[in-house]
Amino acid sequence: MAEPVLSIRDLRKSFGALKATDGVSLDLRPGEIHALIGPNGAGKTTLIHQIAGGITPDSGEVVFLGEDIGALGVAARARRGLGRSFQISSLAPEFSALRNVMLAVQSRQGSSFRFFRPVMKDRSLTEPAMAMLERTGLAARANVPAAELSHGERRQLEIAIALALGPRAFLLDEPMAGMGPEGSRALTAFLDGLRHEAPILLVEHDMDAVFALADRISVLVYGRVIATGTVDEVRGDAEVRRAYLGERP
Amino acid sequence: EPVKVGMITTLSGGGAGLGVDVRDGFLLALKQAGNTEIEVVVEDDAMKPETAVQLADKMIQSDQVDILTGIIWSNLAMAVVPSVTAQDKFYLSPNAGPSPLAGAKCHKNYFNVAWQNDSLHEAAGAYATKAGYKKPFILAPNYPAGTDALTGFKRFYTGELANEVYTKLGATDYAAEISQIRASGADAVYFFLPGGMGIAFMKQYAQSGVNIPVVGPAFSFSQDVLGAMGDAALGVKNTAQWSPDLDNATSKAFVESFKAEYGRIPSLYASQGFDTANLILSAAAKASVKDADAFRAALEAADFKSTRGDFKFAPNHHPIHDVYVREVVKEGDVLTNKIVGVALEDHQDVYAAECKM
Amino acid sequence: MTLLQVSGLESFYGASQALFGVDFSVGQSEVVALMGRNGMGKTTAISSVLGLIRPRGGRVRFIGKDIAGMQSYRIARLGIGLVPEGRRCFPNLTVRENLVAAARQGPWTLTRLNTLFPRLEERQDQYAHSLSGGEQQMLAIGRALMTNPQLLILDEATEGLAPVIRQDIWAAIRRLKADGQSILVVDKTLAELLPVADRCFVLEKGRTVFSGKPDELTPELQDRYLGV
Amino acid sequence: MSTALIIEQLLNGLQFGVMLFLMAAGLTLIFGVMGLINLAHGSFYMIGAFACAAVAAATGSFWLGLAASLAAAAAAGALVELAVIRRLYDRDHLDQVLATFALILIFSEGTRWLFGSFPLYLDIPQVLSGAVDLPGGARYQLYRLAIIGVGVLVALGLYYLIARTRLGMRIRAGQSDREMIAALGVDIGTLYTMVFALGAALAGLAGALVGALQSVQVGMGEPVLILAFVVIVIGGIGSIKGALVGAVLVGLTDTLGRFLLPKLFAAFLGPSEGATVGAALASMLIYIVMALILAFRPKGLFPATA
Amino acid sequence: MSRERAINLLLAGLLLSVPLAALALGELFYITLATRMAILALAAVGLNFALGLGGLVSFGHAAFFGIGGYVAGIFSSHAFNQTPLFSWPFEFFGSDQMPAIWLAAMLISALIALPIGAISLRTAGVYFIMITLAFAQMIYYFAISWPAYGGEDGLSIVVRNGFPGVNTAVPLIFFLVCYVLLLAALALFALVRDSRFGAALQAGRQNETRLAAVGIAPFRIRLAAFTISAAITGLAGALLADLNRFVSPSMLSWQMSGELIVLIILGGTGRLFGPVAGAMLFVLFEFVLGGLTERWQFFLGLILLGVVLFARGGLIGVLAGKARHG
Ligand SMILES: Nc1ncnc2c1ncn2[C@@H]1O[C@H](COP(=O)(O)OP(=O)(O)OP(=O)(O)O)[C@@H](O)[C@H]1O
Ligand SMILES: Nc1ncnc2c1ncn2[C@@H]1O[C@H](COP(=O)(O)OP(=O)(O)OP(=O)(O)O)[C@@H](O)[C@H]1O
Ligand SMILES: [Mg+2]
Ligand SMILES: [Mg+2]
Repeated sequence: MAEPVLSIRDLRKSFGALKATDGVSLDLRPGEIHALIGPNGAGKTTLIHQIAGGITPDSGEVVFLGEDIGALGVAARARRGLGRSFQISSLAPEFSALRNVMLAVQSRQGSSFRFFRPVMKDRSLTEPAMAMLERTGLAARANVPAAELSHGERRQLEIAIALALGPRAFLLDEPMAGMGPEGSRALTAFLDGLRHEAPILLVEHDMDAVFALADRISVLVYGRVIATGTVDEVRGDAEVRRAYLGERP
Repeated sequence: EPVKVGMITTLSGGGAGLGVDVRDGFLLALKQAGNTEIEVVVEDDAMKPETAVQLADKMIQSDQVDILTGIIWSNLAMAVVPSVTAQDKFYLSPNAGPSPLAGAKCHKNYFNVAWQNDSLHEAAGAYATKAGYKKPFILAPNYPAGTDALTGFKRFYTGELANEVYTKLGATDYAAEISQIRASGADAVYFFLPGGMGIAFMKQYAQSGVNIPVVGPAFSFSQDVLGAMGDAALGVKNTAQWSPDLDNATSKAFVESFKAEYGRIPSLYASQGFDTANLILSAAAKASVKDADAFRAALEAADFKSTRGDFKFAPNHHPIHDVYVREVVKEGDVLTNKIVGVALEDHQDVYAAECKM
Repeated sequence: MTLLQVSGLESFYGASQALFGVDFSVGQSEVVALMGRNGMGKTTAISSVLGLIRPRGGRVRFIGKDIAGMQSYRIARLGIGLVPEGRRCFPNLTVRENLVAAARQGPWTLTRLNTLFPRLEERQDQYAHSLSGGEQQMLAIGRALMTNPQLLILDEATEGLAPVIRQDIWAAIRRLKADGQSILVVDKTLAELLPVADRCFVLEKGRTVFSGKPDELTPELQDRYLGV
Repeated sequence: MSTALIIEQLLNGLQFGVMLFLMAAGLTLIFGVMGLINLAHGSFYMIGAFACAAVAAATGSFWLGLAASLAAAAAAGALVELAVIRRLYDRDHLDQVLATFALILIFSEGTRWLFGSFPLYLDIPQVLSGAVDLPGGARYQLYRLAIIGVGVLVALGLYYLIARTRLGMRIRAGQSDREMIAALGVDIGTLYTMVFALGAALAGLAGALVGALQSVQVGMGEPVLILAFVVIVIGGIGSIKGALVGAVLVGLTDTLGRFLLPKLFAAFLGPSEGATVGAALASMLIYIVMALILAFRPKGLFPATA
Repeated sequence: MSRERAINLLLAGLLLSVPLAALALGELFYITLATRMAILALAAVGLNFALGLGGLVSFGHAAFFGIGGYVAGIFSSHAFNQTPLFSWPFEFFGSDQMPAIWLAAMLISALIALPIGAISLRTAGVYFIMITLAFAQMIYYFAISWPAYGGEDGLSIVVRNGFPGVNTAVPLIFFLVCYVLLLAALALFALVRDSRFGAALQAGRQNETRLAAVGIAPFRIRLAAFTISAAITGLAGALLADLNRFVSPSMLSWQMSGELIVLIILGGTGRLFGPVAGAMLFVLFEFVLGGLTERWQFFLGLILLGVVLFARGGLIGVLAGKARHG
């Protein structure tokens, strides 16, 4: 079996008395989509934050491409190749969709301490960014400020930005939310192809998408992983059905 | 030959009272003289040095004034005066008298009609010695005028001090200092706190029940602030070159006419404005302002009737005059000052020696 | 009886027009679905009803009153409770405070709400900004219920909820419906929305392009307008 | 240095702190809780002091003056909210800066227009003059003790209003999302007018109470404004407890710094030199403390939200 | 050409034409007024780097303005009196040449801005406003009570510092010097705004989390912007000292910091020519009203209020329409 791209060892984080992450270990292997599901408040977003660097864990380690990245900040981790999308859209509202993506391209190309060349005339920035918008179906909205996009469009833009980073692993927090049936279908197909570029840790409540995409699923409840396995194994798990899936018809 | 005078003074903000008095005294003198030859441009410096500099430029370049006057504050004077005199205009100070302008940086076209900054403090030191105080507690804000004030006091009071304290410029609460005064075993308090600081200090001092006698320069007990201080100021001795009850004909007439014109008792600032205008009038009567040397000589002669009585200029163009001790008293229900003695006679500042004109 | 009647609604964001004539209505004790692809104007239509955006054309009547152009708080007080898109909980208030701040007299009280969302009770002294996404969603629904509205408007209220909770919410909607609550729902999960809806309206590019019973929304229409 | 003096200085510091809190109280509401940058807060303070001085002079009663100060400042506050602030809620904070900067100019010059250029007279009321003996040989002025009392009462009242009442919750909600709280049926416009007026009235109250100790003059509000901002920021914006703690901390630091630093420097620089250097450092002290606190606790001592 | 660009050109032309017209009319004072406009505009352009692009509302930029001024004052006073400013590691007698003074003013401002920024940038929003104020106040009180260079009385510059090849004592020439520097700063601003650095800086203002998530650490970008901003404001300070031939702690006061912010908002926050428009308007109002009435501050207040309420986006916003966006 190939070395995992990302592996998390015994991560713990408490907020006061609440154990939001309670000894989580999991890994992300090359080429896979590893879905992380669990009830609301189980600690999924908190876990993603700890991997991306926004929250410092109380203990445990995060190893990415063989390196312990526990001491790095958000930006440094992103430059190492962790591309993420936010559960609640987080964009530069005054910038157009294109400029939002260009920011990621710029970061990927190296230092931002370049003071003179106008970005809009810099085709090494505009072209890759436009390509990402095309891939995510937002090309027609390229020049619309992010603040004026509809909710669903903002979700798409989140994905485009994560893509533009050219990451070595994706952390996607509920990318399907607010997408609509058509959007979800398109995104499902899209992510399916994406796994070959980089593996995806996918947090998602849309079970149709999860079951269609996931190579493996981990179920997080009260900060603990209660089950990890293939779609069928997890689907059949009585505990999982009770805590999360409910009695689906 | 008409004379054009530019007056830059403080007419807005916290220090406006002083500027208003200088202006009113000045204009009153012109009105009484019935003089139409002298044209005055008045502008507000808002107590900002940068604004004052800009106004001076404007008055010289645009209004083409011959004489500038009006500045209240030393820091504004330091900003404006050197460049004015360098451009061959006259500057007559109706208030501020910073030491450099009396000494090393004196100039033939600069005249001070009020006092050198140290004068009133020196007089207070002299008075403290005379009154037999043994251990005064002295305090002032921590800025050049404050350190100058205490230095001036110590020049004429050479005995022991209970303590020497510098406060934050603009402070409004003096409880900590008053506690120190109470604990220090001082037998007198000397303070220099201009404007609102002095009002706050005096009120809090009176409220605190500390009963040590207070001495101050006239600035904190002049007519413009007494109203706000109220009875807290009663009995305080302060030093000034002028007082509304000063016994000479010019002064008496000035006080009466000022009251009639503006409905209030003039402060010493008003008397200084009045004197400045009269000095200009006396010089203009003798010489044309365009003839700088003649006009300067006319100013130096100081051939005018000062509200102070005797008045003459020392070689550094600063006054030689008596400085009195006044006491705050109540006349009817109005607080004012009465002269109770003379602190220094024919006083001249110490900086004249450094002045090479 | 018609509770809410919207006709010919036109709205703008600055100079750009988002609604070009939207019609829909909600009757007493009725559950109505407002549908459409992303960016077609559903949220804009709801904002216009509540006066968050001032409509520039058309009529909005609620319980017989003309409410177009009225201030939002007056409209809300007439009896509309909103669960907005994106939750918009007050981040600097605790869960309990979020609920109390919105509360008005009526059958819904903190105690009753706690039986609907026990999770909120567990988190009652936590600031809303630190809630998980789903918890915030529950809070937003709870907050709207606490205003005891005649008409409840849910804009993407099940987004980001775990399947079990989602089932609970739909169950709750059905219960509310059974109690006679009028509800306007915007939601992307048609499989659950269509069975509870009494009527549905579909928006496309700022216009109402379909209205009728859920069973009249044929698979072809669903494909055309909703991309199913 | 006697212990009585040290006790007295500690009391002075505490008292100065509570006085600062009183001056900051209105701003806590307007700036800390409503989230409005109001540079004109010092103007309400000034209006309160002038109203009190003018009415006290006309009627001879400090208490009527105090009532007038509340009324005048509240009226000015309500007017300002209705005419100006109301249009700025959905704008950049910076527009509030410019607008309230303009208001300072208008109020200062307007007050001078009305009352002239000379400071007004306002003294403490007869019943509160004099001092009381405290244990330990210290004596303390009754009026200052009364100010401490009022400050503490205002703190408690504000805390209750903001943290415990539904009104307080709605105010805080409005700070983060006005549109949403309106969509829930709260008349946030009227509510904010009232709260703004209340904040202004508190400023006016402070102006009247503190004005009796200081000088009632145009421009008296601006130094207070800066101090009040310092206090609130040190404490953590939106936290009443923080503002009180911040105020006392600033009061103690300033008083003790003024008292001790010159002595410290005098020990090795000589009395005159030491006094000036010590005083210079003392005048910077509260800003040094503030910078230190913010460097280590970037959201103040008691961040309102975790 | 966009409307905004046309307006910018118009403003630049207008500012240049004032002193020329003044010369033609023999009203020399208007040259001084125009110079003042240019210098204040330059200071505000400096602040605009931090405030307009980065959203860093520094309420302490007067510190850098004043430091620049004091560099000019101190350098020239030592050069004038031939006393050494320092004698280790080498003897240095100050300078009365503008280029040297400018360089020093910018360098020293930047050096002081670096630690101030590094500490202040730990905070955000209103806390940032207040911590920058705190640092400026420390410097202000220091300057007031530090006797060596005049304390509150300030420091005079006896003769205006020189510039190789021209006579800076001639008002028009000094104006042109300031004007050219202003144009240079504006050009720099325009370049930086549109560059990668500018993109990162502006993104940080709009959404810091987003910026970090794409791999750009906001702190270093902001610190750089704050430092550049301080250097330019420091340069303006040196020029103002030369214009007034005087520098004093009032240049360091919080009112000055506030005034710089007001200039920017008045002209239009984040706009290239916002500071220019703001400075021209402000100086003009101050001058005209001051000449008309003793109550000028009252009317200045009314006018400013009118601008905020009815002219959204400041002067440029009104003239050019549409709010700024990336
Ligand atoms: N800063 C915080 N302080 C206190 N509690 C917190 C904080 N952040 C998160 N929590 C709590 O930690 C738990 C886990 O939150 P998290 O956002 O990770 O959940 P989640 O699994 O992503 O849920 P959802 O699916 O609803 O998004 C929640 O109960 C939340 O309330
Ligand atoms: N604040 C805004 N400013 C300008 N345009 C906006 C704004 N919000 C939305 N729009 C535009 O208005 C149109 C309708 O948007 P709206 O949010 O109403 O769509 P929606 O149907 O709710 O979509 P979604 O399903 O994605 O939530 C879209 O084209 C969108 O880009
Ligand atoms: Mg989550
Ligand atoms: Mg929507």
